[in-house]
Amino acid sequence: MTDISANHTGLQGTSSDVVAAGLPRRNRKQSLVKTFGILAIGFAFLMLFILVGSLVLTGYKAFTQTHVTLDVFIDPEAVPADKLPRGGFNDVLASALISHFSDVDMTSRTEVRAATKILSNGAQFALRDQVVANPGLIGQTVTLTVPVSDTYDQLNKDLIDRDTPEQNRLLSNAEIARFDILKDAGMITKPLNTGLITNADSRFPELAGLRGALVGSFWALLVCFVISFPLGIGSAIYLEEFAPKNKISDFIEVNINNLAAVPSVVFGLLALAVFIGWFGMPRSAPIVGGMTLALMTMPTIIIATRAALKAVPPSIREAAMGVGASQQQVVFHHVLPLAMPGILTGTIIGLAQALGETAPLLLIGMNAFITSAPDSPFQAATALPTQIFIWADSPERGFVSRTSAAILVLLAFLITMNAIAIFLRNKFERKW
Amino acid sequence: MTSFAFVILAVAAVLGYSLNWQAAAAIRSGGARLHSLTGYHGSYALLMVLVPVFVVILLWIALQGSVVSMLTMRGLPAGTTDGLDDGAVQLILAEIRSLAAGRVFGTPEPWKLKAAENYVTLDRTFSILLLVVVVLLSAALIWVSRRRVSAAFRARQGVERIVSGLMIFCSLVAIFTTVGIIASLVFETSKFLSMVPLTEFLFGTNWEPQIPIRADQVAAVGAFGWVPVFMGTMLITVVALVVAVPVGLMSAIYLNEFAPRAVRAVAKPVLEVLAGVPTVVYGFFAVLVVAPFIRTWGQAIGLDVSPNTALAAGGVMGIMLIPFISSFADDALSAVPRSLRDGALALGATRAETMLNVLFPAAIPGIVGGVLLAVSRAIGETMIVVMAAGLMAKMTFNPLDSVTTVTVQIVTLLIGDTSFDNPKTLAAFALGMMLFLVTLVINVFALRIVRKYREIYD
Amino acid sequence: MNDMRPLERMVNTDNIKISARNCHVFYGDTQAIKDVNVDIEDHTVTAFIGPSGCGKSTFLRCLNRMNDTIDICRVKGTFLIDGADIYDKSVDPVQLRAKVGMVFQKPNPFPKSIYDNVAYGPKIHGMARTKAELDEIVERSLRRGAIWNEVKDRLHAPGTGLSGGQQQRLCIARAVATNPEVLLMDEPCSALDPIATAQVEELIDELRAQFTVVIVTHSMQQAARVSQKTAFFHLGNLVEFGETGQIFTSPQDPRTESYITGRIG
Amino acid sequence: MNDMRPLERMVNTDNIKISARNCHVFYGDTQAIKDVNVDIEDHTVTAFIGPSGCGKSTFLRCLNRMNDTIDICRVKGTFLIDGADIYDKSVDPVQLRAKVGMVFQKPNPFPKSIYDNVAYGPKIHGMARTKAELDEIVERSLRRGAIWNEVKDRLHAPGTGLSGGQQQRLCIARAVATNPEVLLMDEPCSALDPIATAQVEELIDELRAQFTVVIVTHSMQQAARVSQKTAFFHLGNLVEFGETGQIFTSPQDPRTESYITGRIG
Amino acid sequence: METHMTQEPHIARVFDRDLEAVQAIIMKMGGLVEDAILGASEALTARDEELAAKVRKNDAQIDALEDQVNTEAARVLALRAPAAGDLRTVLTVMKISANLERIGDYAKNMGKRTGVLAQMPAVDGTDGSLRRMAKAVQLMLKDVLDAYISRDAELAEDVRQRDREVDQMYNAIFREYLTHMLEDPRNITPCMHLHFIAKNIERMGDHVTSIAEQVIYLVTGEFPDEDRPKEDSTSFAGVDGTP
Amino acid sequence: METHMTQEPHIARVFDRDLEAVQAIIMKMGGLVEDAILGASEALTARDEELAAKVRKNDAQIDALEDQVNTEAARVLALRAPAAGDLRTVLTVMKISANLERIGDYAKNMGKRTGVLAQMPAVDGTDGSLRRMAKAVQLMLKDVLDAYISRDAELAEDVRQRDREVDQMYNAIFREYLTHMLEDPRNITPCMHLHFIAKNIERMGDHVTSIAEQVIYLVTGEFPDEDRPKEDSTSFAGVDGTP
Ligand SMILES: Nc1ncnc2c1ncn2[C@@H]1O[C@H](COP(=O)(O)OP(=O)(O)OP(=O)(O)O)[C@@H](O)[C@H]1O
Ligand SMILES: Nc1ncnc2c1ncn2[C@@H]1O[C@H](COP(=O)(O)OP(=O)(O)OP(=O)(O)O)[C@@H](O)[C@H]1O
Ligand SMILES: [Mg+2]
Ligand SMILES: [Mg+2]
Ligand SMILES: O=P([O-])([O-])[O-]
Repeated sequence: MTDISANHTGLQGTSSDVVAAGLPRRNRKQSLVKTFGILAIGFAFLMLFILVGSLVLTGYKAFTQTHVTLDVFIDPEAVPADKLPRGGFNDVLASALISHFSDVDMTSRTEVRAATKILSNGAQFALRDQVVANPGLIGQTVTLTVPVSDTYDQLNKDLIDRDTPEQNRLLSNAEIARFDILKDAGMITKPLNTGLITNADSRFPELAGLRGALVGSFWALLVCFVISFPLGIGSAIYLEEFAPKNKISDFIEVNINNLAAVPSVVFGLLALAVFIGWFGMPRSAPIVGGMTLALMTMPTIIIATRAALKAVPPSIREAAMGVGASQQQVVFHHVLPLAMPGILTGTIIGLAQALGETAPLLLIGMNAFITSAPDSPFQAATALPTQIFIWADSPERGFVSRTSAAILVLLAFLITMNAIAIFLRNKFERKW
Repeated sequence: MTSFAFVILAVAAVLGYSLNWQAAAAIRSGGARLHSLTGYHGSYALLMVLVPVFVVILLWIALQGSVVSMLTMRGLPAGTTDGLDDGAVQLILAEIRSLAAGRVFGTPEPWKLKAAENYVTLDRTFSILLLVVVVLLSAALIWVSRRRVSAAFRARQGVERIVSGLMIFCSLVAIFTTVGIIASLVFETSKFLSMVPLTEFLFGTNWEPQIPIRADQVAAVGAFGWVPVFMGTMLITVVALVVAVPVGLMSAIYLNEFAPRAVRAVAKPVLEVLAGVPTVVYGFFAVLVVAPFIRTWGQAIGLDVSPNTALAAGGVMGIMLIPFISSFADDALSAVPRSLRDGALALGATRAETMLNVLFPAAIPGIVGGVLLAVSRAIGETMIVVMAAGLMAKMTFNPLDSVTTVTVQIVTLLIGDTSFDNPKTLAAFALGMMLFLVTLVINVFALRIVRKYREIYD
Repeated sequence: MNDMRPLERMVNTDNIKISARNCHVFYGDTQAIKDVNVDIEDHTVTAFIGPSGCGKSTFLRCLNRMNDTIDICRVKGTFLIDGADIYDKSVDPVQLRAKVGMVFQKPNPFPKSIYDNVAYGPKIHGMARTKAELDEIVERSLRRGAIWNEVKDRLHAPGTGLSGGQQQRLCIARAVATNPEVLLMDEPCSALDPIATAQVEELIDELRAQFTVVIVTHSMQQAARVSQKTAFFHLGNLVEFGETGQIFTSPQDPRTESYITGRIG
Repeated sequence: MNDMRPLERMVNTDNIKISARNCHVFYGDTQAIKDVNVDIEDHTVTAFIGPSGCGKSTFLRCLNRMNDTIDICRVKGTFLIDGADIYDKSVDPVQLRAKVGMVFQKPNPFPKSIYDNVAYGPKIHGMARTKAELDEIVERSLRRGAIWNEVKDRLHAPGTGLSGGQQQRLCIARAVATNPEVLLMDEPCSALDPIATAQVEELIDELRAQFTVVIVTHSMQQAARVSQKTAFFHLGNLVEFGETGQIFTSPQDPRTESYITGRIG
Repeated sequence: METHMTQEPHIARVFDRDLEAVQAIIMKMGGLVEDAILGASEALTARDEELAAKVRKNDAQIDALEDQVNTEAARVLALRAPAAGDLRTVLTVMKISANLERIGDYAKNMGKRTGVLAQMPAVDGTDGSLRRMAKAVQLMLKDVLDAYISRDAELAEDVRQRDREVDQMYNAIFREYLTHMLEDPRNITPCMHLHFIAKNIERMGDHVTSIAEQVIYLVTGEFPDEDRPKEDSTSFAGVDGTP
Repeated sequence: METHMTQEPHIARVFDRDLEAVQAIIMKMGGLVEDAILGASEALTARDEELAAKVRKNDAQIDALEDQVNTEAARVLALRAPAAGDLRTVLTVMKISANLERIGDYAKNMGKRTGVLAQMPAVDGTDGSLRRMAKAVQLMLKDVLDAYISRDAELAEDVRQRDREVDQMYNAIFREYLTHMLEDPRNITPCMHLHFIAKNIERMGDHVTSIAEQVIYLVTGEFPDEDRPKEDSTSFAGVDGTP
């Protein structure tokens, strides 16, 4: 013993020195690692910043829409009361507009058409709806506020640079001049673009809105929730709490984990082949979209539910079993209530994913051009993400900002859902 | 009508519950000791009614349409459908249906009108029949369950058996889904392979599904080789991983060990936001910002940059995968017991050493699993590439070139109206099959790693 | 000292509560319990001791069929409680567990109020018709658990908010609430500090006036302190079973001696 | 019995290794340690005992500054090891921890080979120049950990594959490998069964020939068995500190007597 | 040092009951031994063979109780691992019971010799001293048992001091008997027995003193410092009976 | 019943060392006590006052060792909570040391009386019996200590039986001395002392027997069934020295 401790004291001095000698090098290495970490986080932040920034920059303008206010005399000749809802609403509008322009020849059809391009294509329908609702307006002058067409909207939002040479510009000098006349007359306004939410889709950017997509997404999510939530929870409970641990339950488990990682486009193929091809369900319908999304969401819910169930300590189960609760009483009285926050969090996150899912919906045709909101999940519809995809693909310049705006709307929904999930998780988080 | 059936079902279920509950309560107040609580007697009746009747209603609804149609078609005057092919018959049926729904276009033949009338009556009859069946069945079931009530009746076991059955059914849905995926893919793929030889598909280096196919030419030889498509997929995947893996891992390491609490409190949710952004948004981002940026920069330094570079698509996909990898790695690192960290620190390791020598190696299996899952996601990712990658299949390793991917091809081949009989459509399924197989292999492998790893610390 | 007459030990040897005959337990192919025969007396604390993995817990869990929940576990032999075979097909394990209460290693109160913790068992077994009856059961059980005075003013506070020792006594009160005849305890104090342990041990001593208590413990000292009978298990065998004082002063089997004197290496 | 001369107790009272003066420790606003003064001798096992939450672990972790890793923990007072203040600004905690080894409650081997577990400390501190030197350190440490014979044939098997008691001895070998002068142990046996506990206790007794050992334990029996000096903490105060035999036969403070005889209620 | 005895009960009350039970046996033994001393001295004075026989018979009970104390003490040690004051209690109890048993034995021996003495002629004026001595020892025993119950170290110390007086009485008696023997050879045999009886009583005093020391140890944790008072000087007594 | 003694070491070897240490003290005491017996008997035979004084002086050492045994035993009980065989070892050690201490005391007492006897006329033919008796007791002590070391219950039982012989020797001596005293009153004082010495040796034998019983208990866990052999019948000895 004595010689060992002698040896020990001998080493003492040296080992201390050795440790001290190595320290500066080791501390440098530590700073290096830290720096790399900060850079990585910074990069992720930067990307998020650019992503959101670019969306906001391009998208915020879509939240307003340039309108023109016209006093329209509804000429009974052009709009005969007995022919409603048909009638020359376009002509009435044209004359009301052109009355402000001195340089337009009312007789030249091409010139008139060129001049009325200021107005959105939807203006005549807005007028029509008003007159049909109240035929008494015929023969009177109506003050009408209608959107301007996309190009002029862009002009008004300074997206068209007046300094670019005329041949490179979408609008000629004359067209700009006419717009300026209206603007100077105070007829041009730029109110909040409620149409973005309340209108359905349209070929014309100034009229296009998300109503159809929102309603479509709502139906699809509803279907998705109604199917996936009970199935997912039931399945998870069975697998986690009841299934005997054998090859079959193992296989089901692998299968579910794999389903969660199967590319979404494959689910689209499944839906296309099975739901539409074999079962003959309607194309483009939220019911099919919802079912597809349900199949995709279910593994997420199952996995989240199982994790939540697993997180309930076995001691709770033993405790309940020990006082004579049956296995189902154990689960439904104790385990499930304790796991519920986790399950809900997982479900919301699953639904949020479903809300953003695009590819399978493309394959089942939920990217159709549909100008009215569906009344039931069986009617053809689009969904928010497919709407974004459609708009992103549209050549009209106005759709660029609308796409961004639509994305911002979608993100708003997602962030809300995630916030709820995070809130739930934090509120009910349990330390066992 | 059908909603009425559901209402009847609901009423019957509640009725059954209260009848049994009261019967059980009566026995109990008679002084006998019940085997099961009164609530279980009630629930037993409830489930006994609810489950079978609900199934009957669903089946009825599912079958009613086709049965009615079949009967209607049978009722057509003899000879009307003779000599017509399947499609034509379907067309007639569709017309009759729309007549029945009151949508009259033009002037239909009188036999069609009659058939439509017939259709309506049949439909109504069946609906009423459904109600009758629901009422009778419910009543019978209520009666049966009510008779079983007794002190010794093991209502709890009965309820639990039914609930177990329901839960087993739920678990099987996942299997059905996989079976559905495989069945549909295999079925359509086999049709495709009857038109294009397997070897061509697997080893062909030319992918040009767009070439017109003449009626007499079943398949265009050499046009359906998936190799270039696959290579494009791999190229984009590699680019994505090159971005995502280092950034994701380093952020996880930083957040897990070094970040002050405040930073962690902000960074975690931000990364979660990044993870929650739908891919279509990333696709748009790639088109709107990243692709032009790369093009401008590439041209500025004199490179030949195509508009739809693999770099843009891959890079954005990489950004998408950062939070995926970082959260996987963070979880894996957090799963390493705190005691190991304390153990290393107590030996005099610096925090960096603790992380790099102890925690990280301990978490490696979990991290590898995560990275593999990221690979699988990259391969299967659709929207980013649909929007940002090219359509032309090209054999290249140049990330500044434009390539196409499996998913892009699937989507472009299937978008728009399609019928299931031309190889162009079916090729999408064949690609889907390959995609499924490749990701399946990766997933199973990755999941096994992850699972094994979890077992170590559980 | 041949006159090993105990003081303070009212063992009533002719009152067998639990009787196990030729019991074997297997996990898959490995045998955890080998031909164990034991008679456990009523109103007695019986301790199971032995090295880790010797099968104490396994044997204990046979007594309320908690082993049923383990798929690969197979039980052979006869287990009689009051002369009735508990592995008989007509026996509902759920009802058996109401009769044979169990207390676990880690205090595991439900994350509910103290009241609900205790009331749960009586509720699912339909033991109380009215709220007043339930209240009474809860109070009686908490008193038996020697924790009534500490919690009577906060019956609706969560049970998880109690200290470890209080939680364990709450768990005992919960087990007692279903009016069991036997109380099984698997290392009930191993998660407690010495003071809480002493309190629970004291409670166990009080409980034997009303219950048959069987306790598994790693701590020989604890077995010595709380039990009247001790069973020493070794490699799945019951090596020695006898009066605790006898076992700790003059064990009959050299393996027992080695173990309790700290010699098994 | 006034002549309390110990056998087998080679305490060298004039060799103070660690000296704490007027130590206070706070977690946020709550004070966990109140004005503790203690001198810990070299080549001695010193045990800290006391009821749960009395500050034993907190005080122990002050000695190698593991408390630095807890944000809200504040330490006041002087801690001297070999006369040098360990909270001095010039002291790098990394270096301190190489000199003051620590063993934890639950055995925590790294998920690496047995060899790598032991070699890790010497490696990061650059204590071995060659593989041969490292091999030697590893062997010596494993021998000191009294586990060499059990693992010498499987040095490259994972350390996590050992039994609990072996793992704990491996952790001790790992701590010893950096040639510390002090070994801190926080309830090193509470996760072990009695046999493994006895083995580790035996090892601790051997270690004191070369190290200053400080051990926190919940078990008074353990303190009695392994230590030469015992410190009794109560509510953050050091109530009594003295020779273990003395504390367990004739403690000076009534609180100590109450605690060790099981009377604090 | 009174602080050493914490009067709170143990958390495990069954431990208290065990300790009390074993101490109760001691008290019972103490009672029996006191009776034995008194009985023996009375029987001697009265030459009452019957009483002497009873004293002899009762000793078996005392011996049984000592066995019981040992068994129970071993049991408490094995089952409860007592420490500090509790440990001292158990150890003390064992020592005290051993002492009591010895005292009982001496009383029994007195009883035996009484039987013999009854058949011999009385030696005048000897019995009074023996009775006084026995009474003194019995009082010491009573006091030391009181001291034990009340954990009164001072009273125990007092008892310890009183042993001196018993020793002096014995010295006196020793010389007296020697004188008697030298005076009349017929006295030799009875005086031998009386001699042994006196020695027995003296030894009883020593054992009581030893009990007193145990009580002091129990209360203070330490044995009294000075050597125990020993005034039996007869071993050095010369021909004339003086040391 | 040999099985009861497991010879494996404790996992905590320090426990073994503690037990050994305390038993080593016993062995040391045993040696000293043997020496004391031999010394005392030799001093008596040779009327060697110096040797007698040495015996008296050495007793202090034995007493100190007994204290040490008690201290260490208490320590082992407090620190190691021994059970079963270990507990019996500790308890036995305490009892044995008490017995040895008493034997030592008796030897010391012999030494004291030897000093007195040296100054008196010798009583013929008495010393031989005493020496033989002392020798017998010393041999018994030696054997019982061997029995203790080797945990040999049979040898202990043998020792126990041999006490009978010692008692018979004592009875013979008692009668012899009585005769001497009756023969010649000058013998009375020395014979009184010799008498006491004989009684001391007889008591030594009893204490050795008690040690033998402890050894049996240690090994078997039980005390020998039959009552201890008691053949000292002198308490019943009548006028003529016969019982
Ligand atoms: N669920 C199980 N599956 C397989 N083997 C098991 C299972 N439970 C226990 N065993 C095995 O059965 C044997 C006995 O285990 P048991 O838990 O009864 O021991 P124990 O005496 O309670 O040990 P401990 O003191 O460590 O709790 C052990 O060898 C163990 O490995
Ligand atoms: N990280 C922490 N934050 C806040 N308070 C703490 C922390 N760690 C310990 N404490 C408090 O400090 C006090 C002392 O704790 P410590 O862990 O030192 O006690 P202990 O004596 O080791 O108890 P135990 O025996 O239960 O381990 C306790 O009141 C505890 O609540
Ligand atoms: Mg166990
Ligand atoms: Mg602690
Ligand atoms: O046993 P003794 O009283 O004679 O010492």
